[in-house]
Amino acid sequence: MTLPVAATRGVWKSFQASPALRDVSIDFKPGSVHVLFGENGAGKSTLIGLLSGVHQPDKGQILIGGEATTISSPREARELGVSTVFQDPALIPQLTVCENLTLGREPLKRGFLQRRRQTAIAVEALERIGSRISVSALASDLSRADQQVVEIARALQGSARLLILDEPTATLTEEETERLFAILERLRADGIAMIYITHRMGEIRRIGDEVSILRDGALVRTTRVADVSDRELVELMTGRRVDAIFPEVPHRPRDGGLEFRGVSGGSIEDITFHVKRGEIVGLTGLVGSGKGEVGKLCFGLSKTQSGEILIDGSDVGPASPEKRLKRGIIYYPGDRKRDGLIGVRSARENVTLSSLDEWQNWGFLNRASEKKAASDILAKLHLRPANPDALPTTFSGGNQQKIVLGRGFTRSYAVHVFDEPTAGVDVGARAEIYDAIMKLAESGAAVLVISSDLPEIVNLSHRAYVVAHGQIVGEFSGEELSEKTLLPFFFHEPTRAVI
Amino acid sequence: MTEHTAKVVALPHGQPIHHATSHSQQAGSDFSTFFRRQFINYGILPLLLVALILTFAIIEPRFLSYANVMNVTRQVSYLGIIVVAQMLYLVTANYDLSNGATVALSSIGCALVMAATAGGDPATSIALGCLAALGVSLFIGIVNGVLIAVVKVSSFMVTLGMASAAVGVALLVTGGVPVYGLPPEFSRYFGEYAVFGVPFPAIVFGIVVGAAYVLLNWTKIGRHAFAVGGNERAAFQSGVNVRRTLLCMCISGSVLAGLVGLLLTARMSTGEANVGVEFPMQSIIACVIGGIALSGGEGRVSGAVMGALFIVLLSNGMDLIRVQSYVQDILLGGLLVLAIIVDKLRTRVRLRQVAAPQAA
Amino acid sequence: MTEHTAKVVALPHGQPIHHATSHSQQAGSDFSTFFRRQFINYGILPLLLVALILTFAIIEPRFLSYANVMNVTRQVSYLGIIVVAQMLYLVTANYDLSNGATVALSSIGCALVMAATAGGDPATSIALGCLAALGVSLFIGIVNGVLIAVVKVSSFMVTLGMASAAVGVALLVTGGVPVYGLPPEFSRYFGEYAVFGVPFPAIVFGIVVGAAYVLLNWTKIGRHAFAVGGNERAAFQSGVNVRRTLLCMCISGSVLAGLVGLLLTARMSTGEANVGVEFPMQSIIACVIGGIALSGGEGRVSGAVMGALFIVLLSNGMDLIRVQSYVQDILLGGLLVLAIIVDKLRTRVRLRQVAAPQAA
Amino acid sequence: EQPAPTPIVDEANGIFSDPAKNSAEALKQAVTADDWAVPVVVVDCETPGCDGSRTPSVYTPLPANEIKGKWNVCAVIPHLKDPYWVGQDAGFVAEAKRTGVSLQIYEAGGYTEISKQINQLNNCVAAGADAVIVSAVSSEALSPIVERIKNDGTVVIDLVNSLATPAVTGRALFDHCTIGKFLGKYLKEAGEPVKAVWLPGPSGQALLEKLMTCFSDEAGEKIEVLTKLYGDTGKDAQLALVENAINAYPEMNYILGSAVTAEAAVSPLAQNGLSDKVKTASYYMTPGLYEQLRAGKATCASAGNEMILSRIAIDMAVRALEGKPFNGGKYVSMTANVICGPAAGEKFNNVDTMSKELNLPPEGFRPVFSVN
Ligand SMILES: Nc1ncnc2c1ncn2[C@@H]1O[C@H](COP(=O)(O)OP(=O)(O)OP(=O)(O)O)[C@@H](O)[C@H]1O
Ligand SMILES: Nc1ncnc2c1ncn2[C@@H]1O[C@H](COP(=O)(O)OP(=O)(O)OP(=O)(O)O)[C@@H](O)[C@H]1O
Ligand SMILES: [Mg+2]
Ligand SMILES: [Mg+2]
Repeated sequence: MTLPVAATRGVWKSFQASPALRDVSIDFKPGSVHVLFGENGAGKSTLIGLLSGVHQPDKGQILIGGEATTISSPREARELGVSTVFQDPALIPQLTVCENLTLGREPLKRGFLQRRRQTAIAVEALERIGSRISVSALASDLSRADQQVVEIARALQGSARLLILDEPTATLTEEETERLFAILERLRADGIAMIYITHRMGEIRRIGDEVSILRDGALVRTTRVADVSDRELVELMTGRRVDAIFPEVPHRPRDGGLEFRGVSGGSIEDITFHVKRGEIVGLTGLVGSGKGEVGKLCFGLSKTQSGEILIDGSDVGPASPEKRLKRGIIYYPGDRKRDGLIGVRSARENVTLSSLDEWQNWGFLNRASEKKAASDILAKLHLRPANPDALPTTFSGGNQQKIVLGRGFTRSYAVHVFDEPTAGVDVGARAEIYDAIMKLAESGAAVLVISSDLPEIVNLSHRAYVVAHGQIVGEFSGEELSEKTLLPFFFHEPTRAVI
Repeated sequence: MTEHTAKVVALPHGQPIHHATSHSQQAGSDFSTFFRRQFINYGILPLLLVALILTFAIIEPRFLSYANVMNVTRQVSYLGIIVVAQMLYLVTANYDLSNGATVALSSIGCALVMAATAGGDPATSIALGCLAALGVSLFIGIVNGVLIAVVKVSSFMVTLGMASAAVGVALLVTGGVPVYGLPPEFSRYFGEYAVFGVPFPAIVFGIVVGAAYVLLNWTKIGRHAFAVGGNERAAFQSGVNVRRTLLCMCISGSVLAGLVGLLLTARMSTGEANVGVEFPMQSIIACVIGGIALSGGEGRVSGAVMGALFIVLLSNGMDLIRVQSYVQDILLGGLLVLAIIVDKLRTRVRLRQVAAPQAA
Repeated sequence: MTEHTAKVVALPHGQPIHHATSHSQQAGSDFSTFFRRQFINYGILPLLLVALILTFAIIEPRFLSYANVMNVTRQVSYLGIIVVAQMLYLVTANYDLSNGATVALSSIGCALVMAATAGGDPATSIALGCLAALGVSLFIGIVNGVLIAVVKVSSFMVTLGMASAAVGVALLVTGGVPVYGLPPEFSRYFGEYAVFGVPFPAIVFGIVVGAAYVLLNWTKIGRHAFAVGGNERAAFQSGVNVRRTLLCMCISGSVLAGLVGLLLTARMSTGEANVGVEFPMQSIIACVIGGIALSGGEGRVSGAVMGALFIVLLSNGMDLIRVQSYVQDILLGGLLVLAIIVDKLRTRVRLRQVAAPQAA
Repeated sequence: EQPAPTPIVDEANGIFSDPAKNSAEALKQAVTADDWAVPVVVVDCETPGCDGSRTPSVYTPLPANEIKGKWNVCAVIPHLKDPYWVGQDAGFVAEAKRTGVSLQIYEAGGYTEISKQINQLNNCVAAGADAVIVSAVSSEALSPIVERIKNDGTVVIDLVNSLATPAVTGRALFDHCTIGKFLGKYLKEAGEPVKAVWLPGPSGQALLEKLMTCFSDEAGEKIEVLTKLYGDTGKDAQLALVENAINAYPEMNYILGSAVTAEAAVSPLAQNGLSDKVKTASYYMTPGLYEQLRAGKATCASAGNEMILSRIAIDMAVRALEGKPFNGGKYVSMTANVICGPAAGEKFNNVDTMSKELNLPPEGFRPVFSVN
């Protein structure tokens, strides 16, 4: 029985009055990957916040190397050998990769910066994880994925006793995830303790040794991964039985829907595909493959250079979200916080924003009926907490996604385009979101799901396309539509690795 | 204002408690929660205003005399309209540092036209003058709007540049001397006239407030304005026509400033190039104290009104209780900071409310 | 400035092209790209400055006369230090609207102390005066810093309130009249004295610029300041001591303003309560056209210097070529907007560089 | 209601209406005495525009024992941040103490603060003032308010910055046009050709424009005004303007402007070795300027002798309230003269003849905002 590197002893943490953590005690052993599992808002990030000095416990103790310690800031945590990849992006956009990698531990000589050593350190940190991102690039010029890689590299440098990763793979695809796991396995061999937060069942089995399930801030159980089945995990997490995460959607394609004819634009070259009404079609590929670009083209967020996009057989017209919405296309952006939600306006206003015309007469809004409509939609989507007047920022990831999703139900759209619909969404909420997507398809809309989450593509969609380097490299349906058959196509061309 | 009374408090993971209802249940029973709710919705400002009024009234009863109430009403009308105008900019996360210059230039424009046509029928002369004032401000609004919405340059710099240019023009066309010789009817009706004891500017102010409230809360464009101010990217991707929204708000904001130029010209019966220098900062202060975030997307017209009232009451009251003017500056500075600090407190309490309904 | 030349262009998928390298390859060979790079790094400002200087010099050769160059040097020194001071605030995404008031109050403080001790040994009297000026500004810096860094209230309001209060205090202690009776040595050495033809204020300015450059680019606290300005939460999570950083920058910013108060007092040989009125806005303008983002995290000292130079050259040049005062305002406004518009262009070009590296 | 004014007199309390006849000593005595007396100019206000013939007279206030009522008087002034207005403030305080009126003083904070001054005017009427003394930031903009106040039966005295409206009870004015004329006249008499640059201060000031116009009208073609450079009244702003003017106008040999300008000009002129070539003249006087005149660093300054105007204004207000006749007339102004230091040459050096009492604030006086 080895001494835990770190441990929590009956920690409580409340924000204002509401407890985010209640009496949680967990040991984190050396050389083991400890998975934290729980719904959005269960308290996972809060818990690691305590370990990495972002928050302090209201009650209870944090043990580091066996003795009670107060960690009053992230810098202290790092000095104690705790390094963290936080859930939300933690790079300074205006600074270079190099400066971001050495931020807070700049090499100094007589109080002055040593830029050479700084660069050396940064290069070394990136090489360590086999990344080829330029250390002198501005963080703001990196794709979200590359930013994530830099954050991981930052956490891995130095001599960490405890490495914490809060949903590191949310923006990574399988291939990059594999590279990360390889590193984690090396570290496990070196006897480093690791905390790993994820919503992806597969990853728990793939990398996890132990798993602790949190529900409403309380620890439900800590157990060896080998000792629990996925179904058990989900039940423990949600506290209710979730029979199937992925709904069974009857495949009844009808005429019309969305069609791309030799479309080029942005990073996309000459793409042709179609999504029939009543169909759910998946679009996947590596991060940066351009699959997201396809969604942007649909919605007019990026301009079509050549080719044509048709909806129900007629051209969609000018590239403007406003006009595309009028033509019956709706797009659910991948980055909810940045592109989806108005953080300072109520959930209700966010839902009705795209279709205010519905409640407009003589130029004035009928706020009563608008309010009712929005509340009903959010209730149908099981928004939790069921409070349409709260600000989106007070909801957890999954529920934020439900608010964005709500827009699709304010009026009937012909085409729904989802970009990474379940990134960082817990399994419970995910099932509800899939359910909603199914309803859309059944109501006779064409649904395009752009996702890096292979299981999602495989299980949810009737047909799927794989995008690589801005081109469609394969179409799959029926039996062929399996992870094994899809994955090779991701690397259709000799790919420039990201990690 | 429906949306305020309709604020709700929610259990962490459960049914919301509806304020409106809980209100009716408790209003009589539990005052402290009632006050807390007011505090959450409107912040410290109402309390601060009450405190001010009481203090002044006790020290100097004349503070509440009919004459002074009328006087304050008139004063708050001019600043109030400017504050609302500033709010229309701020809601979309843009500054208007040119509203003072807009007031000045439209005052000059209006006065020049009226003076030129003063010979003929006063009615037409006044009408032309008003058109001139609004025309000038409309033009400024369009230029600001296009630069902010289309060219997408920082409103701070745009409106600052506009301010400098507009004042320059005002001085150039007048040669630095006020424009007089306006038809006396103008200042009689638009400046001093009062209906049932309500000064004309106050009536205009009332109309402006009403219009702004409806625009921001009951129309599509208003909603879009809040959305754009809150998160422009997201608003755009939700199908909001960002350009049109920004243009609309900038133009209406500047035209309101022009309206003030008109009213002030009537009040002074002169076109002045120096009038309104203090408006940009004063209006921003009033807005911020009124809970309108500089970061955009938030704010209530009621807040803007109270903010304006605060500034006017403060200086009027301090004048009445004979606070020497050097000290007035110091007090003003202090109260500003205080008000903002307490406002921070408010947002804290609000979060707690949302989190812990058992308190309610 | 290492990090600048080290700017890169990242290929959509991975491989970046390193400016530094591409630089060394091409600098000689291809001028257009060289200019583009200058444009990307420094924006329109250098070109604008050259354009201004040429225009003025051609219309009025005396613009480049030794006397006027000295004159401009002196004028730019005072404004320049203020602009650097403002930059220290802006880099952390905070405004300093109180730097004008800081100048005034420290001018008063310094003058009062010197006048009081003028009887004795001038050296000590001057020393005490300087201490007073810096002490006053230090105090203001601490108050601003604590309110911004610890209480976390909007710097806009904090410094606005501080400005109002500080001016009030300055007027209160002086009773509205300038403070006379400073030791003549003070203005002789700190005001008019020149070393090898370089005016004393210019020397101070040079030192300040050097210090600011080192502070911001070669020390931990400086880099942390950029980080905090860029993304405060991220900086905190990366182990930056946000409070200390903010406090440091606010204090040094205000102390620099105090330094200007000192130098101006020497220049005017009186302590004045109403000096520096235009400093807040002027310094922000200079910073913004110098490429220092109001949103924080960006900016170069060189930009600040050029910004200050721009403003001084503009008004000096327009005076020299005898542009009428009123027209000067108009031109200033226009040029501001122009400069910002072109700056937008710059960021575009930079992004294009990123997207299409083959261009570099 | 106001009875006919008392007749114009040549002599009172040993003071003569002709300033030349008064010895500096006697004048000093007279203006500082409790029953003070001062030579003034009474302007005939019956003629349209209230700008008729000007007759010298001696102004003497209403004796304290004839004042029955306990009056509330309030004064609004442009600002209180330079010696000129501090001096007027001193006059207010002294006279309020003498007459026993309750006085409240409001400063607008600068010549651009039109709305603020209008508000202050309303505020002090609301606060129950029986009489208001208005020193306007804009000669035009306050007219409607003043007219309303006057109609409501409040006594309005126009101080220093003449109001455009005739609806005032009395006027005690700084005569901008005369000041301008005198400056022009002096330069003309001084002989040598003048190439001058005006640095009057802030732009958009009607009265300053008037002053400069009157100056030019009087000065004639021998005096050439090269340009007018406007700027904030602050010394730093004026300093920069002077520095630029020096380089922009090498032919310039006169700097005309505010007292702040003249003070600010000293050091740059010295630095450019122009102290002898470029002379300075300002349109009012401050202690600092006075010292520099004596020291020969500044050349000339107009002395309006108007530090007594605020006392006259209060006395006028009291007379109006008490229903007593005005002394000499409803429009009183001062005899201005141009004071020059050694720098102007011995012929014109009359710096010692200036009455400090009438042109400078009392030493060490600190502003007072209300007297009860
Ligand atoms: N800074 C904060 N202020 C207020 N409430 C907070 C804060 N951080 C977290 N909470 C609340 O605490 C609870 C737990 O949040 P936490 O982020 O730990 O959940 P999580 O398990 O990480 O969810 P997810 O899987 O979406 O990341 C949530 O109800 C959240 O709203
Ligand atoms: N911030 C950025 N700066 C520069 N290029 C970018 C950026 N983000 C994406 N790209 C590039 O634009 C193209 C399309 O990016 P996009 O995000 O659509 O890819 P994706 O497959 O959707 O990735 P994700 O799975 O994250 O959505 C890719 O070539 C990508 O490398
Ligand atoms: Mg989390
Ligand atoms: Mg994408």
